[in-house]
Amino acid sequence: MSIKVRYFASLGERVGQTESDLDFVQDLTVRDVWQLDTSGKPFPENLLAAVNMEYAGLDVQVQDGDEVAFFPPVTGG
Amino acid sequence: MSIKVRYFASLGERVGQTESDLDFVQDLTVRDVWQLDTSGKPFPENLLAAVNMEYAGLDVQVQDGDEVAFFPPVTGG
Amino acid sequence: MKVKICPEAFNPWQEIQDYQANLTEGSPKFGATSIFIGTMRDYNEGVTVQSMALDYYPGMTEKQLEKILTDAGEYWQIIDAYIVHRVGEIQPDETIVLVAVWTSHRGDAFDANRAIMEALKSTAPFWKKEVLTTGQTRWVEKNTDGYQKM
Amino acid sequence: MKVKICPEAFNPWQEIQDYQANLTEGSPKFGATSIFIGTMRDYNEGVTVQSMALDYYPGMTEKQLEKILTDAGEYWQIIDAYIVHRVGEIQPDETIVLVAVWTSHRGDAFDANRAIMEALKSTAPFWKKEVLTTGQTRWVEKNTDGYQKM
Repeated sequence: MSIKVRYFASLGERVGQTESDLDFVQDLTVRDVWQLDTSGKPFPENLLAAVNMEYAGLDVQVQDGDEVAFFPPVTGG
Repeated sequence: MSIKVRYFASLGERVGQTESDLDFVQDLTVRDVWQLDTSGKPFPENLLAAVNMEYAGLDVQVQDGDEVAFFPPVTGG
Repeated sequence: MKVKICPEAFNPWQEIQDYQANLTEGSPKFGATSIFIGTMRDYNEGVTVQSMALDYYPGMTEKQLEKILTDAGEYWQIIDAYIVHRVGEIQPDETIVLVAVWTSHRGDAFDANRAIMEALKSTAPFWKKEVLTTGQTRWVEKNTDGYQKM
Repeated sequence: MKVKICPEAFNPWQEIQDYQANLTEGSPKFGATSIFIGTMRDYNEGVTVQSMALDYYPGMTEKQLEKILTDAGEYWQIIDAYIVHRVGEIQPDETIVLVAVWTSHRGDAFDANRAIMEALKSTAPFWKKEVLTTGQTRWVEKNTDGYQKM
């Protein structure tokens, strides 16, 4: 199974990539995705996550083909 | 002494005049002005009054040369 | 801060742009603008309204509107504010009132604009008389409280 | 109800007028319009800002803005609403965001517009990066709560 992982704004710089494809065999939560894909980087304060372009908690299970995104607090408007 | 009295909107129709000059010799309140100038017509509910273009209570004393206005609740905007 | 009584139909977007063009000189830069526009509808309390006559108290109306702006400026951080209010014969779809507030932060813009509108609705000397399709006329009796959810 | 992401500078007054011209057909007549406009200023937290880069999440940003409008429409009586949000390189005095809400009554227009702005500020995926006059860049870290008086 495979998912797409994306990092926005300051997180892209912090993690050192803005996008990656992550292959996995066992069930993963959003939290696991961060740990696997960033090689265990500490969780940033106020980390936000989305699965398939909807806000998701870190304990949500990801599915094959999902797009998982991580980003810092939003600052639009 | 003399003051100008004005009636706006539905009050003009109710009182039968929109403007009058009232001569007086003794001290008058806004309330007295209404009673004298309308020949004792009952006070309309929610009557508003202004003296010299500022809101005033019915117990305010009027002075020579004042402009006293009566009007119903405002409905602008 | 300025108020304007308008006896003819006006374009609210043009009014705002013209006023804003002049306020940039010298003022601190604004980050937030809140606009409210009230438009005449062709019905009220279940009855079709053909047109409306808006009466006012020349002199006092301007004074009261200016007081409303001054009061708002004492409570909120306002860079500038502008009120335009129509009087005279009004047709459906025409603008009755425009309130524009320029501030640094959005909280002040929203709150001040709303407070100005509520104060205008409850204290500015304007009176609406509706002309119904039957030709009958009726004075509008009372403004509602905009803070209450209807 | 519609949202628009705008990679180029836009004229908010033109946007509102164009949108409003289309909403009159068939919709009930609106009596109240509330507009909020956020404009880029040339300073933030005491430092002069030369320009700004507004990043977003294409796809999710639109979806989230649409959700914000839908949520507002479930709570308030809204005839129509429109959000335009700028992305990309922004210069001082350019419009960042426009929120327009058309309703029958002013309470709904004010409350819905404000709630939409607060939801946008706290949940719509946009991120600002400021370019200072020194050439340095910095990410804006946090939006403030517009309901709190500052």
